[in-house]
Formats: sequence, C-alpha cells, structure tokens
Amino acid sequence: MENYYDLLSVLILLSSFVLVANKKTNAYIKTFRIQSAFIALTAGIMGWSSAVNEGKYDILIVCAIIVALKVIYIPHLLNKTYGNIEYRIEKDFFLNIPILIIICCGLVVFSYFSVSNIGTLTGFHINHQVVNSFSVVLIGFFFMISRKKAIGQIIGYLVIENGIFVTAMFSTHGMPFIVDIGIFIDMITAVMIMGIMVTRINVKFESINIDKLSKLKG
Amino acid sequence: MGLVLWIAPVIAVILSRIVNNTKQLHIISVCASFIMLLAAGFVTNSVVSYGTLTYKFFVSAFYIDAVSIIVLDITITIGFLVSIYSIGYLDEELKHKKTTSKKIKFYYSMMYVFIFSMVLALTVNNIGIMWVAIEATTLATAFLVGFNNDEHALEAAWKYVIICSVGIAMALVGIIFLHLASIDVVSNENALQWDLLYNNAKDLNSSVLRLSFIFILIGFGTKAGLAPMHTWLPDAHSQAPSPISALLSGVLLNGAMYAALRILAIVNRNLDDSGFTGKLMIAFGLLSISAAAVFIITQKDYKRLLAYSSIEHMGIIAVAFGLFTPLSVFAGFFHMINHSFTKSMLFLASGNILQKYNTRKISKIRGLLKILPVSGTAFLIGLLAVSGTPPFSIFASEVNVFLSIFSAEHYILGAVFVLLLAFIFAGIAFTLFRVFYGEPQESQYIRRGETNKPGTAVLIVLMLIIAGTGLYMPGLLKDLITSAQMIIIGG
Amino acid sequence: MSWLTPDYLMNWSIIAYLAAAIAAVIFYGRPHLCTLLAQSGCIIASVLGAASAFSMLLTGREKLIISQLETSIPFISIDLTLDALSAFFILILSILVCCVSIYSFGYIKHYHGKRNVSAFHILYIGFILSMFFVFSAGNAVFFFISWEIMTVISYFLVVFESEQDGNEKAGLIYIVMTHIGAAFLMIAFMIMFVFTRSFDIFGSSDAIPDFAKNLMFIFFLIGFGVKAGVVPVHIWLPYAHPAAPSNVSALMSGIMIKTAIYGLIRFVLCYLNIQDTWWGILILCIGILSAVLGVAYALMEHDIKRLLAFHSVENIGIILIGLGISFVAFAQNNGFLGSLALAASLLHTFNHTLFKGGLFLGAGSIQYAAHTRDIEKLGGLIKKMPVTAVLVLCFSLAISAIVPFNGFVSEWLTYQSLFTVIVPGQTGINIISILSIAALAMSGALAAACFVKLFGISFLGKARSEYALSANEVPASMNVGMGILAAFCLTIGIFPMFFLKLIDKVVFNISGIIVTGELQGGFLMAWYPVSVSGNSITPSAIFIASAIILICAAAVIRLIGGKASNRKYGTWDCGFGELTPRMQYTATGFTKPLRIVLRILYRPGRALKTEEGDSSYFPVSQKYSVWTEPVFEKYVYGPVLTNVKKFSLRVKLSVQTGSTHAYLVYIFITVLALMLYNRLT
Amino acid sequence: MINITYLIVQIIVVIAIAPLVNGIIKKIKALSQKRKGAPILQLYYDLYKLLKKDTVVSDTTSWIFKAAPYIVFTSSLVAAMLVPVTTMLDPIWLAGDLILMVYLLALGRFFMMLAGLDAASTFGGMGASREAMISSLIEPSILVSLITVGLTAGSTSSYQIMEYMKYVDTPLIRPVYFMAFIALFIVTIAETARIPVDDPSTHLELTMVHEAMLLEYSGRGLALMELGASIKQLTFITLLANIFIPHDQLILISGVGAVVLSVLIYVIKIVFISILIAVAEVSTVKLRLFSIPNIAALAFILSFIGFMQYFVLGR
Repeated sequence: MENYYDLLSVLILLSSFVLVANKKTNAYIKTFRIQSAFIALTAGIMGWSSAVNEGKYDILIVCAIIVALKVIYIPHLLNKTYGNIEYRIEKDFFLNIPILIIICCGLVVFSYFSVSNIGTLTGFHINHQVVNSFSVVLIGFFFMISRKKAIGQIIGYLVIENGIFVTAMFSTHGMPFIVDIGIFIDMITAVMIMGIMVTRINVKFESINIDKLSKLKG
Repeated sequence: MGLVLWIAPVIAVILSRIVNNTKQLHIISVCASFIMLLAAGFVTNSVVSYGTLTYKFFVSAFYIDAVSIIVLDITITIGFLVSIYSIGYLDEELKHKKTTSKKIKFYYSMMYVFIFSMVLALTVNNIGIMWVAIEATTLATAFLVGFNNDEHALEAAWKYVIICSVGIAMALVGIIFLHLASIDVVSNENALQWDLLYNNAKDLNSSVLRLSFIFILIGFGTKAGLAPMHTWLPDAHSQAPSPISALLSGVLLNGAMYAALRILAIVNRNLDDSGFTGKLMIAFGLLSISAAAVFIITQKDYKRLLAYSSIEHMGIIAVAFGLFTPLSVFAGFFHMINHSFTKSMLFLASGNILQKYNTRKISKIRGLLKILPVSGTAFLIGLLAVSGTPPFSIFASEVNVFLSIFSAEHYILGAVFVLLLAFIFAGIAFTLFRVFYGEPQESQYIRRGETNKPGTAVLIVLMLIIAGTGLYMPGLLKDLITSAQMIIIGG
Repeated sequence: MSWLTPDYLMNWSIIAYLAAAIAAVIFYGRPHLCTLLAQSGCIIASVLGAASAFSMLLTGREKLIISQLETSIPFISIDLTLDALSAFFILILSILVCCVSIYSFGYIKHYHGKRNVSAFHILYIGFILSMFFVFSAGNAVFFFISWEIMTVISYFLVVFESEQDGNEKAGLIYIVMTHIGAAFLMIAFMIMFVFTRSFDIFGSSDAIPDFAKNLMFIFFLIGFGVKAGVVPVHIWLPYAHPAAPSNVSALMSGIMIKTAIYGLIRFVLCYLNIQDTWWGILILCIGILSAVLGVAYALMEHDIKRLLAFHSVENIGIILIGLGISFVAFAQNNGFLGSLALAASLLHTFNHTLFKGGLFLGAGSIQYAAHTRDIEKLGGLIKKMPVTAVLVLCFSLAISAIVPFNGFVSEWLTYQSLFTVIVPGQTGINIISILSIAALAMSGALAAACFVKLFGISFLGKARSEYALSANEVPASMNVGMGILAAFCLTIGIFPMFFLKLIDKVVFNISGIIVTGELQGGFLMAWYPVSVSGNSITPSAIFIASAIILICAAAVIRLIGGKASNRKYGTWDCGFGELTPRMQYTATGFTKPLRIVLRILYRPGRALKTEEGDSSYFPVSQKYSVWTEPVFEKYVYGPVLTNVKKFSLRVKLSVQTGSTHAYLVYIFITVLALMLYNRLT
Repeated sequence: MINITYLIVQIIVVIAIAPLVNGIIKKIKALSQKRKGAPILQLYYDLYKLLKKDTVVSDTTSWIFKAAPYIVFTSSLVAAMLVPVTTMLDPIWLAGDLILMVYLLALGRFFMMLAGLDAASTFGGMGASREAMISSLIEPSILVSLITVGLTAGSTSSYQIMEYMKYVDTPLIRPVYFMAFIALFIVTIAETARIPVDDPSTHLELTMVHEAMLLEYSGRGLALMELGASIKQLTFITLLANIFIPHDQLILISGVGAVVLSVLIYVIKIVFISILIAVAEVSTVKLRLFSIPNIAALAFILSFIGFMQYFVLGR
C-alpha cells in the first residue's frame, strides 16, 4: 500500500513541477485538474482501505467531494472566468522557466532538509510522502509569487490547498471529517470570491496583471 | 441562552437578505446585535459563576472559557456599537449617493456573516473548525473591504483575500502538524479538540509541535497583522468603510491572536518552557512595532496610519503573550481589550471625518476640532490614548506589559520597546496633530457640525469607556482576565 | 486644631480645585461668571494648599499619607503622600497659582466672547492639579501618570491659541520632546520596580545594583532634563512658552519646569542616594552649558516671551549647578556642603518661580496692553503703564541677580557652595567648579544686559509703533497679582533667613543636616563660616546702609547745591532737529556687539536688498536685515529629523511597495527562515 | 558703635580720595604729553560746580533717568564700604563680601545703562550696548580672580582676605597672586573706562562708552554719576592695593593712631597704583571695540592659570 502512496506523492509533486513549467493559463488549469485527480485517487485508495479495514466511509466521501470540486467544478469555474476575460498576451512570469524549476528543486531539497528531522512517529513511514506533499505547498506558494496574472495566483492558492490536503492525507489520514468539509466550503467560497474579483479587476484595470495593482503603497 | 449567540447573527443574515427597506435593515441589525449583547452578558455571567461552559452541539462541542469570553465580549460589544454607528454612517452615504440600498443589504448580511464566523471561531473547541471560521471571516470581509468598489478598494480587497488566504493556509499546515503531533494521544474522533490537546499536552510529539507552531504563528500572525506578514492590513483597513475598519481592527485581529494564543498554550505546556515560542513571538512583535514606528512617521493617509498603529498594538500583544509569564499574559489580554475599544473609536471617528472631508489625505484636513467637535475630540483623545498617554486605558495595560518585560529580565528589549512606543507617539504627533487646528480650505465647502448622530453617541460612549477604564478596572473584568491567564499559563 | 493639619487642608485644597473646575463647566455660557468663580476657586484652593504645605513644613513630619486609592488595575494606584520636599514644592506652586489667578481675573477678559473660556479654565485647573499630583505622588506610576497628564494638558494650553502662527509647531515640538523624555523615565521606573519589586518612591533603593543605578540616573537625567529644558534638549522651551497664554506661560516656566528639578532631587538624591561623583559632575556640566547658552540665546530674542523662555533655560542651568555641587558633595560624604548647595538650588528654584512667573505675567500685561510681544515695536511704555513698569523692573533686577532682590541671595549661596567645593588637589572638580563660577558670573552679566535691553527698549525711550502708543495701564487685578510676586522677591532679597529656615526643613529631611544652624546671626544675617573665617552677606544691612546713604547724599547735595531748577528740553540731537523714534537704538542694535563677539553661538547673517533707482547713487529703497541661526535646530535636530524622515520614506517605499508578489515573498521567506531556524536549533 | 565709626571714617576717606585718583592720572598723562595739565584737584572743583548748576532734562525721560544718578552713586559707595581701606577698619557689620560687591556694582551699571536708553538718544543706546558687552566679558575674570585669591585665604570676604594676605610673604612673586593681580589690573582698567578699553576724555561717538551713557546728564545728576564712577574706580584700586600689597602688618601701634597711619600708607599705595594705571594708559592706544574680547580673554586666562597653579597643580 505504501508503495502506491509513495508513487502518488511523487506524481503529485511532479504535477506541480509541470505546473511551474507551464506558460499558458489554460495549461495551468489543466495541470491543476490532473493534480487534483491524483489527489482524488490517493484519497480514494485511502478511503477504500479505511472503509474495508475500519468500516469508515468519510474519506471516501471526501474523495467524492474532491472529484466534484477540484477535478470538475473549480477547473470549470476557472475556465469560465478565464473565458470572460479578454485574452491578452502578456509575459506572465518574473523569471524564466528553467530558473523557476531549479528554484523549485531547491524547495524540495529544503523541505526535505527541514521536515525530515521532525522525529520518528511510530507506526508511520510517512516522512517521504510528507516531504513530497509539503514541497507541493511550497511550490504552490512559489508559483503564486512567480506569476503575474490573477488566475495564476488563484491556481497557486489551490495548489497550496492541494498540498496541505495531501500532507494531511499522508501524515494523519485526513483531518476530522467536519473540518475537511469546512475547509472545502471555505475553499470553494474563496475561489468564487477570487473569481468575481478577477472579473472586476479586469473591468477596472483592463488587465488581470496583478502587478498593476500597486497604487496602495507605503 | 448561549445558543442565541450563534442563532442571532444567522437570523440577521437571513432577514437582511429578505428585507429591502433600509430603515428596517437598521432595526434588524441593531436588534440582532443588542440581543447578542444580552446573550453575551448572560454567557459571561455563567462563565464567571461556573467556569468553562461546554455545549454538545452537532458533532463538535462548543467550548467557552474565560479566554474566549474576553474576546467574545469585545467582539460583541464592538459589534453592537458598530451596528449603531452604521445607521448614521450608511444613511449619510446613501444621502450623498455613494451607495445604494441594495448594497446596504449586502453590507449588513456580510457584516453578520462576519460576526457569526467570529463568534464561531471563538466558541468552538475544535481547532480545525476554528481555522475554518477564521478563514470564513476573511471571506466575509473581503467584499466589505471592497465595498466602495473603486480601483483602490478592489486592489485592497484582492490583496486582502490573497495574502490572508495564503497566510491562513500556512496556519492550516500548522494545524495538520498539530494533528500529527497528537495522533498517538488523541483519538481520531476527538482530534484537534483544544481541551484534550491542552490536557494531554505533555504527551504530544515535541518536534512536530515546534514545526506546527511555526506555521500557526505565521498563519494566524498574517491574519493578526504581525510584520512582515502585515502587508495587507494597511490597505484593507484604509479602504474598507470605516465601521468595517473598526470591526477589522477591533475584532478580527483579536480573533487571529486568540487562535494563536490557544495553540501557544498547548505548545508551551508541551515544551515546558516558553523559550522557543517566546523568541518567535517577541521577534515578530518587536518587528511589528518597529515597522509601525518607521511607517507611521511619514504616513500621509490617516486611516493607513491607524492601521499601522493596529500593527503596532498587535506587536505589543504578541510580545506580551510571547513572554508567557502570568503578568505578561494578563497584560496581553488587558491590552487586547483596551486596544480594541480605542482603535474602534478611532476608526469610527475617522469615518465621520472621511464623510465630512471626503479625503483620506492628512494634508487636506484642517480645523477638525471646529468642524466636528465630538468626532474631532474623540479622534484626538483616541490618538493620545492609542499612543499610550495616561490616564487612558491603553496606558494602564502598556505599563503592565512594560513591567512584565522588565520583570522577565529582558532589559534591553524593554528599553527598546518603551522607546519605540515613544517614537511612534512622536510619529503620530508629527503627522496627525495638525489636522485638529486651523481652518479647512475654502474650496472644500465644509459645513460645521456632526452629521452622524448615532455615531456621535457611540463615540461618546467609547470615550467614556477608554477614559474610565484607564484608572478603574471592574472586578468582574479582573477576575475574567485572571482566570483567562490561569487557563493559558496553566497551573 | 484638627482643621489646621496638613492633610485636612490638602484635601480641601483639592476639593476646591475640583469645585472650581465644576463651576467652570456649569457656567459654560457665562464667561464673566465662569472666570470669576473658577479663578476665585483657584485662589482659595491655592491658599489652602499653601497653608497645608506650610504647616507640613512647620510640623517637620517625615512623611504624611494624604490618600491612597487602589484602582484595581495592577500596579496603578492613586497615592498622595507628602514629605517636606513635596510640601516645599507645593508651597511654591500654591504661591504662584494664587498670584497668577489674581492676575487672570483681568487677563482672561480679552478672551470673553472670543473663545471658550470654560474650556480654558478647565485646562488651567487641570494643569495645576496635575502638577499638584506630580509633587505629591507617592508611587512612581502615579507620578508618571500625573507627569504625563501635566504634559498633555499643558500641550493643549500651548495650542490654545492655535490660530496664531507657529503655535501648532510649538505644541508639537513640545509634546514630542517631552513624551520621548517621559519614555526614559518610564524605563527608569521599570528598572526600579524590577529590583525592588515596588514603585514606592519613599522606599529603599538598596536592592538595586550599581550598574542599574547608573543607568537609572542617566535615564532620569534625560527624562527630567527634557522637561527642565536643559541644553541641548531645550529647544521646545522657547517655542512652547511664548505660544501659551501668558498666565499659563507663567505657570509653565514658573513651576512646571521645576517639576523636573523636583524629580531629580526626589529620585536621584532621595531615592537613589547619590553614589558616584560623576553624577554630580555631569549635572554640573549640563548646568554650566545651560546657564551660559540659555542666556546667550535669550540675548538675541526680540520676542519678549521667547526671551524669557531662554532665560528659563539659563536659570535651570543655575539651579542645576547648585544641584550638581550638592550631588558631588553627597557623593563625597560631605553632608554639610551637600545640604548647603541643595538649599541654594532650592532657594533659586523658589526665586525663579517668583520672578519668572512675574516676568511672564508682565509680558502678558504688555501683550494685553500693546497687542504685540515684539520688543522692537514697543517703547515708552513706562509712561503709559507706570505700575507695570515698576513691577517688571523689579523682576528684571531679580532675575539679573542684582542686589536687593532674591535672585542674588540664591546665586550667592551657589557661589558659596562652589567656593567651598574647591579644595586643593582634586583636579577635575576644581576646574569644573571654577568654570562654573565663571559661567555664573558671565550669565549674570549677560542676563543684566538682556534685561536692560528688555526693559530699556520696551519701557523707556519713545514709542516705536502704534501698538506702543495706544497702550494703556492694565486692570488692577493684573498688577496686584504681579505685585504680590514682586513683594516676595524683595522680601526674600532683604530677609532671606526666614525662607532659608523653611528650606532648611526640607534639607534636613533629606540629609539630616541643618544648614541654617551654621548660617546664623539673627534674622537679618546670613553668616557662614568656612575653614578660616566667615563669609557672609547681610542684605538687610546693605539695604539699610543704602537707604541711609541715599538720604544723606540727597541731603548733602541739597545743602551744597541749594534748590536747583529742572529745565525740560529735547534730547541732544547734534543739531539735526527733531529726533524721531526711529533714531533710537533698537534691540537688534543693542545686542549687536555681543552678537559679533559671540558669533560662534549664533552664526549671524545679514543681507542688504537694494532697489535700484535712476542711478546707483539714488536707490529707491534699501532693506537691511540681520538674523541669527537657531544653531541647535539647524545643526542637530534638523538633520536628525530629515534623516529619520528620509529613512522612513525609503523603507516605506521599498517594503510596502504595493506589489502583491512582494508581500507574498515576505511570507514565503518568513516561512523558509523559520523552518530553517527550527531545523538548526 | 565702633563699627559705625569705622564705617564713617571709611566713607569719608573714600569720598575724599576718589576724585584725587582721577586728578593724579590726568596729571601724569598731561605731563607725559609735555603739557602742564589741569590741577590735581580739578575734579573736586568740577563736582562742586556741577552741584551748584541747574539741570536740563530731556522731555522723553522718565523717573529712571532722575533716579539713576542716586542709585549709581549709592551702589558704588556701598560697594566701596565693603572693601576696607585698611584692615584697621573692620566692616564686619556689612561683612565685606566680594561677590556682593561685584553685584552691587552691577546694580549701578544696570541703572546707568537704563538711563542711557531712557532719553531715546542714539548715543545713550550705543553706550549702554557697549557697556553691556564689556561688562559681560569682564565679569567672569573679576569673579574668578577674586575668588581664586579668596580661596587661598579661605574666604570671600575682602576683610578676611586682607587679613590673610598680611601674613603671606611677598605675595606678588607667587604665581597665583601675580596672575590674579595682572588679571584684576586689566579688569580695573576695563571697569573704570580707561584706555585701551575706553577713553574717558573723549566725546567722539566712535569711541565713547561710559561717557555716551552720561551724555544727557547735567548738573547734580552728572556730578553724582562722575563721583560714583570715581568711587567705583577707587574701590577696584583699593582691592589691588590692599590685597596684593598688604601694609597693615607694618603698623605696630594700635588705636586711632594706627588707623591714621594706615590710611596714610593706603593713600601712598593708591597714588602708586594710580601711577601704574596712568602709565598703562599712556603707553597703550584705544583698541577697536571688537578687540576688547581679546583683553577680556587675556584677563580670564590669567586668572584661570593663576587658579590652576594653586588649586590644580598645587603650587
């Protein structure tokens, strides 16, 4: 079982690298969708085993929600938002992609360096998975920083959220159910709010380049 | 009765979605907040008499102890005052066609969503839910920050949402690590229940807990406006409508600090020493104070200035909690209360000023004491109070903070701390004192007199509160703070 | 006679102040009644306060607790406790308040109908009460609270006439500087608490280690120094004192800056028990600097109240010279000398309160009558306002330490302490002491020059402007208020012994040594034996001798010269015809020689603007202007302020850039940094 | 009672001798210029004449102008009373304090400056202004030198100092006294309005200081002012004479005879110092006004070095 998890965690990490390497907004959304699918798969496996072993179905329900939200609804929502916004060709990142990827590698090393010492928790061989998934959090964060456009930031945020979720999955087999639900509600609201704002920003600033939002200084 | 606390705001939200008439909206809002005030009084009373209250409700338990009751009472009292103030404020906005009745509907519903999530965050036992509620406060206030819907407001709202969401996501990481640290100790059904974690704190995995605390601190610190994660705060506070700024500064920041404090208590109990957490908290606190000191001195926008002052005070509270001595925690709570009242008064007064002068620029405001006798006085007194001038309440708590720093033998820190505060006073005086004197420019066509009558009443009440509590502390409050301090410190 | 006990009187005094304040609130709409009630209330209260302090001094009790109220906030309590030192300062305060309040009956009239008189009175009474509490505070936190309230209220009084140019700035500089000073006090109090676990002012400081005591001393010195207005932190003083209404300036300069002297004595001397000689020497140096620079800058001022404000700097310097010697002597365990110097500085404090209060009131009278404070626009006022002129002359003589007045007595005592402190062999103290003597002498002479300028230019000669021409004598109450102060000045000058006895009670309470026991010789005489023989002055004898000589001289002249006739004629005009007021010496001209001699202090400049006419020999107009630079502001405070602002702006724009990405980077870096920190520790 | 008698003697001696000093100095100056010069007693005649004359008073003046001569005269005379012409006369009743003396003279100067300003004349203002500068610069040297001498004697009382000096062997060759003597000599010249600081015989506006303040005076007012000035001059000369050249130890008899003898020796010393001053005046020229600080600085440095010699270096 652990092997599957190991593989999935690496795949999730890989998908975030792919995300960083992408240039176009629709590609971000696609990659995000793939990553979410991997996560849903992880949750599915985990949920299955817990349903079989302990007779609990909450992780399976979570898996279903992930599929509904992250794989289907949110990418759709983002696509729609993106579609509403007039397409302009603008350079979207501050640094070029190879450098971004190298930095992301560094982040993985860093997270290994700083998380791997957190001590042995008896009964869990989770450190590697946690390192991988925690790297996703950092990479998502870094993605937000590296992209200029608002959509990129939303996706970055979602990747952070994904990373956190996976971390939770791998480290503790998920949060308590009610918390998970709450988190999902928050997340979906946040994404919706951000979506609305992106539209408004596009109207007001005639661009979704976040760099233009720098009137409030000092 | 405690249930009213959660039901009243929900009803208010629902009603404000239904009702269209502005006047009725006002009434609903005031009624709801008044009922909550009564309920809060009741709950406070029961906490004082019975200690911790727990309500088994749905899956999670509500858990109200002295710590939550302090922050809760602040929240609800300020909520009540703000709801009264909002009547005059919104009517005035409406009169000048700056807003529509539809937006007022939206305003009230969002405000009560915010209050609801705030109350929720303060009353739940489960740290995960607490996180959810705090994230919800961000989302509820996001549109309120962007209420004016101009470029600046939108920019502020965007930064607010993005930075706070990311920040608070870090807190979630922290909570996951907390869960991880407790996985052997607390069963999965009861995971993240604060009382269990707290009681079993000794058995948690220390190294995970330390990591967890880092993320918690960064996460809730972002929300509480600690430097260097404070960056959203001046934008959001300055662009939000003033009553909302008052809520943000007087309520929201406390909420985040409250969450951090809860976990701080667990971590310190586990590590049996506040060295690790203390260093971090004090570093953040001091950085916040210094940042505020540097930024205030050349500030040109008075609402931003007030926002930086909030950062400063959150820094003070962080230092106080970071020291984690009985004295300092007491002082921290006390300061939290005083800061909330003083800062909301300032923001409310600044709302009146903004409506009168129509500008946020300090340089365009003159003759405030003549034009707005009450708001001007409130603003002046508030500024003096907020910079730690006796006999106002903030001075009283600052003395306690100073004492706790010095008593913990951090002499240099204490000296730097005191001097930074004096420096901030100087900054505020340099930038802001000029607004009270002189005459406004002819071209501004400003008429004398207060327009926001209910708001004026609120300001007077707040002035009495901050002047009164400067030299007198009700016994009830002292008991509450003492028991809160006992809860946090343990023992 | 229970009603004569100090605490009873003190309570009634406080109640009377409060009643006066309440009366001021109630009669908001009727300014005349409001003034009448509030000021009479103050007079009654101050008389009660003076009586209380006086009886406290007479009973010689060590300590008297007036009231102690817990506020239920930890560490904050209202604690009024008197000892001889507090009583002495309350006595000074009450005397000054009484006179100023009498003066205010008339002075406030020009506010009626124009300003909110009620607010003024409330602030005025609040100001007095806060000083009252500063002097009687029994614990450090309450002291600090009263101190800060005093600062804030006086700030409001400074900006009371905020519409006038510069008053806002004056208030700003004032409150910023004093607040930063107060922060140092706060630190010192905190150190005090940490080691002794108590804020009790009357407690013992034995538990405080030496290095902490030294630190506390430095902090007290900075904190109180700012309030006292010593060089180089004096710059607020010449702005704030002129800006306040004159009766308030009298209080501020007369007594408020003395709260700092009180603080130094109370905390450094009584509480910390001087332990090192360098404390005293440092204070001595500051005193020298303040005494000389204060008067030097006063000389260049033509605004009466600014001039007086700089003189406050000078006199604080003189007080500090006394205090410094006293500290040195106590550190060397020379109790007698310490007590003598302390008595000298306390007496000078008292004297300065009297004459500086009086001078500010006089400046107020001039402003009231002539509507200007600019000396250059005055002239000939002695004929329009004869009574005011005599009173101002008395105060001028007193502040210049000229003989039959009180200023001389305290300066003489200071000289004597300096004289006594010099012993062959101790290099540093000797040199500083002799320099102090030189500084005292120079400041005395410069003060005389300055007051010759003040009095001569504004009261003598011809009127230089319409303002001076239209002046009239001020209401009697104003002159009565000043008159009482002048009477005190003269009485102390001639019969110093009685007042020295009072001060002796204070000194005895502190050091346990009676000075006047040595300064004996009946009520007329101050006789003080030094190692070889006695140094003494007998002001009363001098006064009597002068009177006799004066009468004899007049008689002899009459005898020789017979009845001579006086012929009135114009002033000698070298045959040019009528002299105009513009041909008189101006204040600028009067000080020119000193301006040139001491140019290093003033960095004076001048400019001649010529409007050319048809030919360069016939210019249409020429405008000559001279100025002096505010050296400290320009070369010390200005650059500091600019750099702070620059720094702030730079940091602000490079940190709070407005870029969301930058903000995210901060959080990101914080996360990484803290994780690294966690990993490495 | 005996004290009062002494005082009366002192007053009479002072008033009697003071104008003489002026006469001597003027005579010597005249002789040095190969002139015959006015009689030595000229100032007595002048004073008598002035007292007899009517006065002309400017109509812009106030009571200050009228009172000033009396105050100047009185303050000088009282100051002179503090400096005994001989230690055979003990002024213990007035205590003879030197600091008091300096500040008494300041009283006279204060009123003299005011009187200068009172008439609204430019000359008066000019004189007052210059006087203010000179006095401020000279004052530290006076006090430092006097107090240095006083410190060696352990008292600030002139009488006590003179008593002490009696027993000092050849004071003028000791560094501390020598320096103090020179400093006080310079001070005396400056205080008494003599060349090189001021020229008493000029009425040229460029150089006037003391005379400029008296310009408006006539009749008895002028007489009192002149007499007051010469008493002040005598006071300083007395200080120089009696402190640095003590003579009373030579007198071995007691009673009235001793006083008379002592006063006679005193007069001789006064004449000697007057000659010194005259020589100094003859051999220098009037300085520019703004060179006066140099002289003042010189006086201060001398007195300070004198102090250092004794109290810091211990010699």
